[in-house]
Amino acid sequence: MSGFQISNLKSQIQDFGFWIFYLYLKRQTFLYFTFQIVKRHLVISKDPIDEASLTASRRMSSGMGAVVCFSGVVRESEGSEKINAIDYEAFQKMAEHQFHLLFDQMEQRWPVESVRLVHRVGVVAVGEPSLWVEIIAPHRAEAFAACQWLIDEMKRVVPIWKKPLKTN
Amino acid sequence: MSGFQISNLKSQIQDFGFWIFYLYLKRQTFLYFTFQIVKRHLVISKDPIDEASLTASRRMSSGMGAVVCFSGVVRESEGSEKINAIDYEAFQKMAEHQFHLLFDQMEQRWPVESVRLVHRVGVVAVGEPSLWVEIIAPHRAEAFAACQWLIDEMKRVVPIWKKPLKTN
Amino acid sequence: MQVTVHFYSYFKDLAGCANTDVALEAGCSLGDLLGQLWRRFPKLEPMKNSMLMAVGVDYQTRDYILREGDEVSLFPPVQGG
Amino acid sequence: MQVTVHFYSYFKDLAGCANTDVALEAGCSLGDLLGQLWRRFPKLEPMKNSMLMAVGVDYQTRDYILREGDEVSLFPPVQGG
Repeated sequence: MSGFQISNLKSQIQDFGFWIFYLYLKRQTFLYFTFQIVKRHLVISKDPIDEASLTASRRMSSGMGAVVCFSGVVRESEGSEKINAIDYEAFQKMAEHQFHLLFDQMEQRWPVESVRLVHRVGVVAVGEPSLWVEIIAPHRAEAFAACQWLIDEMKRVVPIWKKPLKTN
Repeated sequence: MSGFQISNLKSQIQDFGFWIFYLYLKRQTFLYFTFQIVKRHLVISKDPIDEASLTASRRMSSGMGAVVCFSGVVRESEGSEKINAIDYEAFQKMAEHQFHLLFDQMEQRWPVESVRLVHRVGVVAVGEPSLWVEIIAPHRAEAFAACQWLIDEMKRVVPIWKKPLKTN
Repeated sequence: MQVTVHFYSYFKDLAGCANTDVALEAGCSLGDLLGQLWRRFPKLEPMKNSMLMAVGVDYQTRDYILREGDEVSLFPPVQGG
Repeated sequence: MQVTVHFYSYFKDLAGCANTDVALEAGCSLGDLLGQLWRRFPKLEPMKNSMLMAVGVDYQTRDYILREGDEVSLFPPVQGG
């Protein structure tokens, strides 16, 4: 019994050694899979979007070659009418959940390393950003594709609404 | 003769008044055409790209709703080989000219208000950006389209070449 | 059983309130609930073709069977960004 | 007439220099110049199918007629970004 236990333990140690060696051989693949765990940063808040500080806090690994950022800024006209701000309303809890569902899908479709998204709620004046999105990926094409897809889908499923505030 | 000259002058003044009035009526169109004069900022330089300060110096008019930024960052591998930097060489005068030809074409195709492009030359280490592009336009679709088109065309016609510098 | 219905965006104005509690028989679907709501909030009914529906934080369709305490949300097409 | 030829990227290594002056008869085309260059820089000839050519700061084709003092540039496909 004791002999069996020892040989069993030895084989477990050998197995463990094998896996370490296997991971060493496959380290490229292993790194690829760790990349697949997308870093997510999601903020839905009344605070103004500080693009400079978001840019400064960017982190990316050395396998990444492309960063695509989008800022959506409130324009002075909605349709034919002049406005001076947009009041954004969100169903916050559902919006966060729906954003994460989109991030899940994005992760399946493109090798994105990081997604950061900030959406303002409340009153956003003309000229100020209401949305900021950053996608980091190995290559340009996938970063652009993922970023555009995410914004399109957001406008379809994330429960945020806007009310233009007219000039006088 | 003198009578003719006076009436001629009067009609010129009336014409001028007419044009002022015409421009007043058509001020939306007029504004549109002034938007068409793309603001251009082009830098090809050995200096590191300071994205934070570029972000801080952004200027856009209140008719603009979309900002798309792209950063191309040097990756740790070129093909199957590990590298630690890329040495960029440019035929500077021709590169600047070719960029401006692309900006001209972009201006014809999309209502872009501003294009800013910075390309580094010399040795750029892994993890550092070699290219930064910012496009400002009224709407998202055209900003993304113009930005992607500009980078694709740049890689076809702008005389810049890269030499990977291998680790050890 | 009882469910709570929340209204967002201009659905709040059309309903005249942000949320309301509704008593239903067990086994009722989201569609059954809507039928009851149109009687109480007639201004909402014309919006029904472009209306979005969620239970909790997930979208649901009319055949979804409601449960005690469900939080239902009704709102117009979303417009983020 | 005389033109100057500049080489960029690895064309510099293949030519063994960054630029060279070439004396040509008046009316010569860019294509005629290339024929002369292959004899002086045989390592460049195999690159001719993927080579880009410019006079001054504009791309030109082989039928471009050269003029006194033209600055010709020859280089491999570009790779910015």
